[in-house]
Amino acid sequence: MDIKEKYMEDTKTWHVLIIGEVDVYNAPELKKKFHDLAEQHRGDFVLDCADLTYIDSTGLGVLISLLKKVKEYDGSIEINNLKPFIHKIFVITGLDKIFTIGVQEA
Amino acid sequence: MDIKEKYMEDTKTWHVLIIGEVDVYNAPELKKKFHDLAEQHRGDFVLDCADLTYIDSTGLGVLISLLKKVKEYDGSIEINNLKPFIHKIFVITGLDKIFTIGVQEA
Amino acid sequence: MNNDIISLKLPSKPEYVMVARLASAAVANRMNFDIDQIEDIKMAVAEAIILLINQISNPEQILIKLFVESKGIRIEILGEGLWKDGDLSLEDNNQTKMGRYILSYIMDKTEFNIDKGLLRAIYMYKEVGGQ
Amino acid sequence: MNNDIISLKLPSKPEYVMVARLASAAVANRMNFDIDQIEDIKMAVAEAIILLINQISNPEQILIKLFVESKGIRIEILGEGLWKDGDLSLEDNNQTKMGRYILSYIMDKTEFNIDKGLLRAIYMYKEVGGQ
Ligand SMILES: Nc1ncnc2c1ncn2[C@@H]1O[C@H](COP(=O)(O)OP(=O)(O)O)[C@@H](O)[C@H]1O
Ligand SMILES: Nc1ncnc2c1ncn2[C@@H]1O[C@H](COP(=O)(O)OP(=O)(O)O)[C@@H](O)[C@H]1O
Repeated sequence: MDIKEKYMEDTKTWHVLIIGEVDVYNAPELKKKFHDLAEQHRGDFVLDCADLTYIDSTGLGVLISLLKKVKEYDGSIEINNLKPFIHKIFVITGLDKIFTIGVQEA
Repeated sequence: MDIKEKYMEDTKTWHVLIIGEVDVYNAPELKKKFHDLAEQHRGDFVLDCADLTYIDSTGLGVLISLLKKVKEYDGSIEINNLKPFIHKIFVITGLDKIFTIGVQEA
Repeated sequence: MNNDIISLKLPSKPEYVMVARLASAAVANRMNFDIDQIEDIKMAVAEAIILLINQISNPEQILIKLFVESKGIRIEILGEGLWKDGDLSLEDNNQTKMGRYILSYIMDKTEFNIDKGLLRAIYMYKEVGGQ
Repeated sequence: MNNDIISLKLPSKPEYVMVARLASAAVANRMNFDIDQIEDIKMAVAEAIILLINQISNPEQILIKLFVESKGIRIEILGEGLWKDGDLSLEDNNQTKMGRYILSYIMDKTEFNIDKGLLRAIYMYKEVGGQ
């Protein structure tokens, strides 16, 4: 897993690129990273998942945890460019209803 | 492993794209493919290995076997775009001396 | 490949879940499962291991057995060795519920072996060419 | 991860070499080997298995044991089960020579256990951060 982030002052938005696999091993690191960013700037989050190749239930837990965090200051999360087979997991778990989601063209 | 081939009438050359992993499991299939092509047209071979991600000793054996075959009709083999870590295996085994080889920029 | 058995034993730690994931994907790949089904099998194996190791009292090792059958793959994920002490309860929170739910959804059959409040093993099956 | 042991048992068939390759790569990845070293380990495990299964008389199963040590990875590749009948000779042709040569070159230490003309096991070691 690799993370690249950039804060957009004008829109008060964190743009975060999530690359590779988010799993039970590195999910805690991602959670800390997200919470650090939200502490640094109380912005909205746009997650670009074009290069996210795998996410397990602990990774999804991290997203939910970030959502709770940004809700504290009325922020939002947008999840973009999900690969179809990863989008499927969001649908199965109903998380497609609590996040704003964009899917890659197949 | 996936193979895409095209015969160039003007230069009497087989252009073959080798994609993915060549290993002990699929090497026999590759060997048969190469020999079929050499039977079809007694041409030179240009192997594009830009997307070759792995090759083991049995895969190298297939290349040597093809070389013997094309030598029968004075043909040649050119191996292009090898990834550096795969090129290393050609160097270790001395095969860089019996094939004409091109390596990808790192 | 029919009736072949592949087994893998790992320490019960998050860092090794990837090992099980990749090994299972490789077996599924050789069995002609399609790409989406390979992703399902990979994920199911991972979620099963996560359920076993994330218990308050968890096993020392995880044994993964993959049975190549004519129509599909049968998978056993077993906790082994001394179970570390702790509350004898399968902590059932939203996280584990989500894992169990994903598992049941992406595999054709799933069975949980719970003994004295501890999850001891998970048995799964997926058919080649199924949905 | 120190002193962790990962073991994998496979039928002695070409289709499963990929399983061993990916599992070993995943372990090496978690141990902070760099990308080139991970490729080396992957290849060494594969070549060792190929040497075992390509003998005229070969074992039923291959057992791969990966030992995570503080400074590197120790690997044992063992032939197991009934050895199928045949000439009791380690067929030593250009192909096997090439495999053995690659193996010895990319690993820091390599040891071949040959008994009654049959290759029974291969022991290897590679240091993290070595060349
Ligand atoms: N479908 C769900 N709906 C609500 N919460 C969920 C769902 N699935 C998982 N969760 C929980 O959300 C958690 C993240 O929130 P929580 O752990 O309470 O936040 P934090 O750790 O940031 O205090 C996940 O780890 C998980 O336990
Ligand atoms: N370094 C090498 N030099 C010469 N031959 C080699 C070398 N390494 C391997 N070989 C042999 O070349 C073989 C291919 O030639 P061979 O089997 O004789 O041809 P064919 O199978 O096409 O009749 C490989 O399978 C291998 O046994």
